[in-house]
Amino acid sequence: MKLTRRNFIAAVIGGVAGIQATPLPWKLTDDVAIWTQNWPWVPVPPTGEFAEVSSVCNLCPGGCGIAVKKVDERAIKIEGRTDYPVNPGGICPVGMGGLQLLYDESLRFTGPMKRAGLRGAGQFTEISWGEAFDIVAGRISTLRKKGMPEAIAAVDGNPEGTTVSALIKRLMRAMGSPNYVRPPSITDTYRMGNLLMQGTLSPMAYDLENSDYVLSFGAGLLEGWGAPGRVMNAWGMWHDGNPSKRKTRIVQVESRASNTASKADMWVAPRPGTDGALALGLAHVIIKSGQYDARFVAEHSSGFDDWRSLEGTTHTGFKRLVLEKYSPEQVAKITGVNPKTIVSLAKGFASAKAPVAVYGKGKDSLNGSLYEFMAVQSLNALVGSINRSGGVLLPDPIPLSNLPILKVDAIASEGLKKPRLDQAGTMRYPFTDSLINNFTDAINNSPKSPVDTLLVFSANPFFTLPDGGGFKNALEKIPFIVSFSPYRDETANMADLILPDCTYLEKINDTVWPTGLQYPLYGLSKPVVEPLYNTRNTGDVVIELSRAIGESVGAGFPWENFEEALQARAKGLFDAGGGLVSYDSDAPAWQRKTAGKGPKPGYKSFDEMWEEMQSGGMWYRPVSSPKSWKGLFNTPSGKFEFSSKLIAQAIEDYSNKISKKAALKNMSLAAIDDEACMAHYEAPKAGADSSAYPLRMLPYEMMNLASGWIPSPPFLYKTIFENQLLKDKSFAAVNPKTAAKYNLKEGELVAVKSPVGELQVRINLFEGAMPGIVYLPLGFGHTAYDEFLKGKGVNPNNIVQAGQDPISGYPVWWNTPVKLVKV
Amino acid sequence: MDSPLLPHGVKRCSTWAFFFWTLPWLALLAWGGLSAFLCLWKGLNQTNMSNVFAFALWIVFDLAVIALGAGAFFTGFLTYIMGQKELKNIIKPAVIIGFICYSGAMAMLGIDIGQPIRGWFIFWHANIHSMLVEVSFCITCYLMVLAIEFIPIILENRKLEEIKELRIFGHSLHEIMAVFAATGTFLSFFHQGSLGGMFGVMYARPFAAREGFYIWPWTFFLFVLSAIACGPCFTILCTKLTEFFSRKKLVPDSAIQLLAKISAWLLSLYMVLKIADYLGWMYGIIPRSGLTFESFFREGPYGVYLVVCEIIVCGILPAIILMVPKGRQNQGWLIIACLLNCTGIVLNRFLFIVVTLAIPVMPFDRFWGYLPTWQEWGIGFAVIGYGFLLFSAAYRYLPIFPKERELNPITE
Amino acid sequence: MKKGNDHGKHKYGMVIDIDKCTGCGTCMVACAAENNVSVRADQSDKERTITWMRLYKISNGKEFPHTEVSYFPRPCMHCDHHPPCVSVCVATATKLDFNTGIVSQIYTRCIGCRYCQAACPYGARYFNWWDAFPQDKGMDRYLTPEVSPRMRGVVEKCTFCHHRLMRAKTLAYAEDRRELEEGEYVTACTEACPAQAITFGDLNNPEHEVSKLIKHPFTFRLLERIGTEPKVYYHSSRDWVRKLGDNFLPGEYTPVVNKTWAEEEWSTKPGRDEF
Amino acid sequence: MTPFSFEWQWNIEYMIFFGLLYIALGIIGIGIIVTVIRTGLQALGFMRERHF
Repeated sequence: MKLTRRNFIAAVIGGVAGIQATPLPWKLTDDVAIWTQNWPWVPVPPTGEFAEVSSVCNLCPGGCGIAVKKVDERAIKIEGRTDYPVNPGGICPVGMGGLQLLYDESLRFTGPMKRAGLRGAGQFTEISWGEAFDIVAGRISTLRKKGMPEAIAAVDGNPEGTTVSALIKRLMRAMGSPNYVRPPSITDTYRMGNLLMQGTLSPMAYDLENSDYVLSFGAGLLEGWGAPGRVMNAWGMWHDGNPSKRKTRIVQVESRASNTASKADMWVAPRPGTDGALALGLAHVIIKSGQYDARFVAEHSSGFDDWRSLEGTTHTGFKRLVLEKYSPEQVAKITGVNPKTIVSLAKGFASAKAPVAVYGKGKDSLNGSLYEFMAVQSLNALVGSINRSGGVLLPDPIPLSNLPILKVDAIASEGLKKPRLDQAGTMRYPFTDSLINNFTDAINNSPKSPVDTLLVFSANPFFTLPDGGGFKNALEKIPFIVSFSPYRDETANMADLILPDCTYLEKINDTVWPTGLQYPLYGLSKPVVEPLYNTRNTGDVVIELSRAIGESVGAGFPWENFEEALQARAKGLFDAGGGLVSYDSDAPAWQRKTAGKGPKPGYKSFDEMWEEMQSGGMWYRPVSSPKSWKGLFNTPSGKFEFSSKLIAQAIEDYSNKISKKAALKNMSLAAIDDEACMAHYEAPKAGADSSAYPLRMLPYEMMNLASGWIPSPPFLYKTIFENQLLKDKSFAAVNPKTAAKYNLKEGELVAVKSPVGELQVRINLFEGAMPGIVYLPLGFGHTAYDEFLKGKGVNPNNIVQAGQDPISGYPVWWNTPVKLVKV
Repeated sequence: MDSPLLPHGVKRCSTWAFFFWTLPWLALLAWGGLSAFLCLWKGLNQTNMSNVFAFALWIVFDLAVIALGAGAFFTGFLTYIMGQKELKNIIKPAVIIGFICYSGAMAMLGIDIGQPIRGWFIFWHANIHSMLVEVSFCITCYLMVLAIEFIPIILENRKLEEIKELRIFGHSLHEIMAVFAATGTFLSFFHQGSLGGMFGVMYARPFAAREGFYIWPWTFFLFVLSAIACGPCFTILCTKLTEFFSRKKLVPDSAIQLLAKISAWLLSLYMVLKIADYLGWMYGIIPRSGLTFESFFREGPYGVYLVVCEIIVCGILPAIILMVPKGRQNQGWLIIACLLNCTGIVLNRFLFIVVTLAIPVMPFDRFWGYLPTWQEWGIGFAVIGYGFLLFSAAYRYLPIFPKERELNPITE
Repeated sequence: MKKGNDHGKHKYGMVIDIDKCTGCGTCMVACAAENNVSVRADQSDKERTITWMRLYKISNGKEFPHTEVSYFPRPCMHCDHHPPCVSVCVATATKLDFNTGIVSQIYTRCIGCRYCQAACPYGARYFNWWDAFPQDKGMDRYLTPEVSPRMRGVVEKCTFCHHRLMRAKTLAYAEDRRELEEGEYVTACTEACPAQAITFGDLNNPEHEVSKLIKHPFTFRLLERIGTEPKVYYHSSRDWVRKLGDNFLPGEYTPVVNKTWAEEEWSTKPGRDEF
Repeated sequence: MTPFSFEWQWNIEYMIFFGLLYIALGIIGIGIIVTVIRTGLQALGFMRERHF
């Protein structure tokens, strides 16, 4: 047959038709469908041996117990541990998403690096650890040789009291620099308040679980205050069972209908920064109605009634101050809270069996105000809730061993005599350890940066400091910055050298006494996976660095590695005896044991204890019976001081040095004499003309967004509502009435302008926002990290105009004057 | 150039004129092709559809096009089964329009599903309780029927008719067309109904939910009725459009009038039932779900005006115009009425798809808006382009209007 | 109300205590981490982002300072009566298992027609608009082999962590047990909730806590009137929260009379003091 | 979809649904086959070609 066109067409058609009769098309269809089910770009997670490793979360000072599920070498899920005292079972969303912080490569530094691009551009080239040590040690040695070790400064964000923090402090001393600063935290306020009123040095210990009336002044119980795992677990317990038979009442004092405020049994909304006045108003009602604990006040407190000093002057006592100045009507004027509410709140608080007033400001990652704390603590004292079950406990400090006494060399001892840049601990700020805002100002206000080399540990001050962007400017002036961050955060991007730490799942580390916990707890986390990249535990790096700097510095670090240093401190735990290293969820640590009962420690030697701590990750001492009153308060009067003798002394000393007026001005004090020694309310100084900036901006924190130096795991952005963040814009929550004044509608773009800057946000009309206040969420607005976090929303810290808190000098970040301008 | 392909005894425009006429439609097709490529290659993220608007523009297009294409089966039914010989003059364009609508809809559905390659799972793993399965089966089968009905029309092409086997095949097919027409009617009835049923059975969406008969909610029957009420009108519109562009009379008025009259009766019946349906829904299903009629229209651009439009402007009004002999005999009114009728049905489909999804059921959920992307429009318009192209090619090369020669004698 | 399916052996369900729920979002993160849910750079696009467990923020709408917010964590309801999504699925890719009460989803069979999404009034179903996993970031290293990652173009949803049931069963069988104890099988969100707001168990087993909790007058379900018979229950002492669980015509909602703890008297006031 | 494939269930709904489907497909198929046969017969002259 000849191949004609017709034949050809017929053959093709016939062929096609014929193939339909074969299994081929069906097989192909099936194969293609199977291919869609096994697309090569859809990952197939390899399986393997399943295992679970117990550790402790280090993402915040809360230190919850975590159980990490693994398949072979891969960690696949983090869960809360039920065999850990802090958080029986649950953890917070940040901890839950922790694996993304481990495995998201673009968030992390994969090895030591040197800056390659401009500062802030985030371009680095990898170098070896040896080279990295040479660079830092060389620079430090040079400075030391020049006799200016004080030009080395460190910002340390590791929680106070942890071993790595102790080593960093020690390194600074050994090198000879006094300029060791820390980002502010609520624990600073607690520490100072406790020192002044109780003379104790232990952390704040709120016995929440045993309380029947929790009156929280601003503490974001559900926003991440304290150890979130612990507080939220308590929250669940409080709401167990029949609502009419609930034992515990929760009252939240806060200006915004936050989760805590909404979920509490009662919400009281004073103007921001007037919490102290409200507490004193409650005190007024309690004193006037005679509902206060007369026995505690008489036996264990001083400064309640007026007294006459040795010189014969009459001093005002707390009682008179409160009765004169803080009647419900007077307080209503300050706070905007209805006087009736104040009275009923006071009665409720005073008539509870075990009330506790908790002080806080959102999460614990920003400082509070000293006098506010004192007001709240005075309330606890008034009702006798100090050293009483369900109130504020006064446990002994955690018995960790001190590190051996450091012998500093000649260069260092000269350097240590130089004044601190932040003036903390001087007569102006007599009780303050560290004032990073002053540190920033000292750099920004001098023509040449007094700091030559800045070491940044576990902190991202560029982002987290409420300083209107001051620290960023300071970073630009500092000639050399070394970051130890495992993450590509804003501060690290400004650094010249990166010595990356391992993430919390790759290293051994400790957590010491989670914020607010009522019993001492030492948590030990361990490497859950081998370090993924060429990173090293900063604890080890500090020790190694000390040796690289020189023998005289390295001599102060006699440990082989970080673990040895940890052991050296933990030795004290063993010596103190009685600590438990395992936890039975049937015997919660907060349940008061009668002496001699309850679980016994099972270890015989330190090594045994250490081994058990490594597997269990904990050492703790359950709550025991109230302590004897004798010697409990280490104040000058030996009692709880409503009126602090230390403050009186400090003001007097400073006044003697310079004039009284200048002293008070420098200490940012408006009150004088006796009032200044007691809890009182001072209106923050207006930073700007209120007609130009009629509104106030208040940053707020959320449980489901990390606002500290740890980046938010991308998973968290699933939990953010579309009226909190939409594409690249975050929202300001504003009361509809306030918005109406400016003719603003939901979702509208607006500029929030403060005297120091402006931010563009969208408007979220929120009935639960106090009129006149603009609420901006903290945690958005990163300019570093990867596409999951970068460029999303704005960081309210950038427009904060912070005043100084009286006496303490901490930034008053809750009172920024702003205005709204439509874009 | 292509004169040997043109039918005998009719006048057609020049090849160039025809070429330029096709350009805009080809452009639409090219736009659609690019859109389709992007949607298949990169996925449906190219659209603005979302988990809220799981069905959107494409499904509205699909349902509209299938309803409008109902002229094919219904005219076939009237011609071959009911023996309305007059309609032989319009059955061929009706079939072609039907074929265009159904094939276009199928193509769109193929892009609309997230895993087109697994599309055949509908048949293989069929869940017979799903109205969409009924729709898919019937549409697929009916598309085969339409193809079979289309074949003899193609084979009437001058060149193809010269081939004996093909000619005989065409004629033989034509002879038993009644059988196919009957099958097509059966299939169409069920898929038009099932398309309505698809929404009526969504009992958890009070806006769409309807009660009904056995497994079929009322929307099943309403959709059938509305489709056969508007299908003939769409056929009329398409012939009128062809007449307009070719500047010729192509179909005798008697056929058009007959279709218009039938449409009038069906539309009137539909309106009565639809109003009853609305009332039954407003006083039955809505309050039972704890909602009110107004509560559906509180937010967003979708207001009660849509319902008013659907019922009064695009329902009762065209029904009256078509019902009154003077109305339907006037060319202008006839076209307006047909347009309104078709719009009303499309509006009805839009309400059932987009508005149903836009209205949140949970009281604390929010209202969502939706605007299609250019990729979505592209694919929608490509179907229109494809329709114009195929229909004008059919008109040019096939004798689809039997009375064309008679009505337009070539005087030379 | 029609009876749901009772012919199966087990009927797993959960009760979420809204009073305890703190709105922290841990359930959402736990769910995403447990089930290999995809993460994208922009997750503010709530219409497209995948959240099997999703928090809805609600407000009592009152003026300051009487405003309250609360949250509805919303997993798949695992409707017990004629789940709206199951009957509509064209490819039988979703099924109600009568032995567990779990509504499953077969990703490899789903063709992505999204009819189920249209039919579900709870918005519990999610379509994969994108290829999910960024390849070059190493984020596929935390994926669990117990749950298969989904390909683009298919619908996914909460499965009540079905793989955990399988895991629990395997363990029980290894110990020669045929039945699971209460608490042996719980979902990831239940386990993760730091306030223990979620209780999970077998609704067919009167011994299980969930069976007791659902009898409480404060317990309700979302859109109960539509008749989907969800197996996810909510519990709140606050009337305004309960009222938001369903649509009510004016006057239809009858408040639960309860004893408020603030005042020792029976009233219909919400379980919170007004100041 | 056939009694041999996965989703088939032996119940009346399946019988009706697929019964009707197969009837429709059968009619279409038989129609086509009949036409093809008739075309063949006519083309080969076994049957008279009909004209309209």
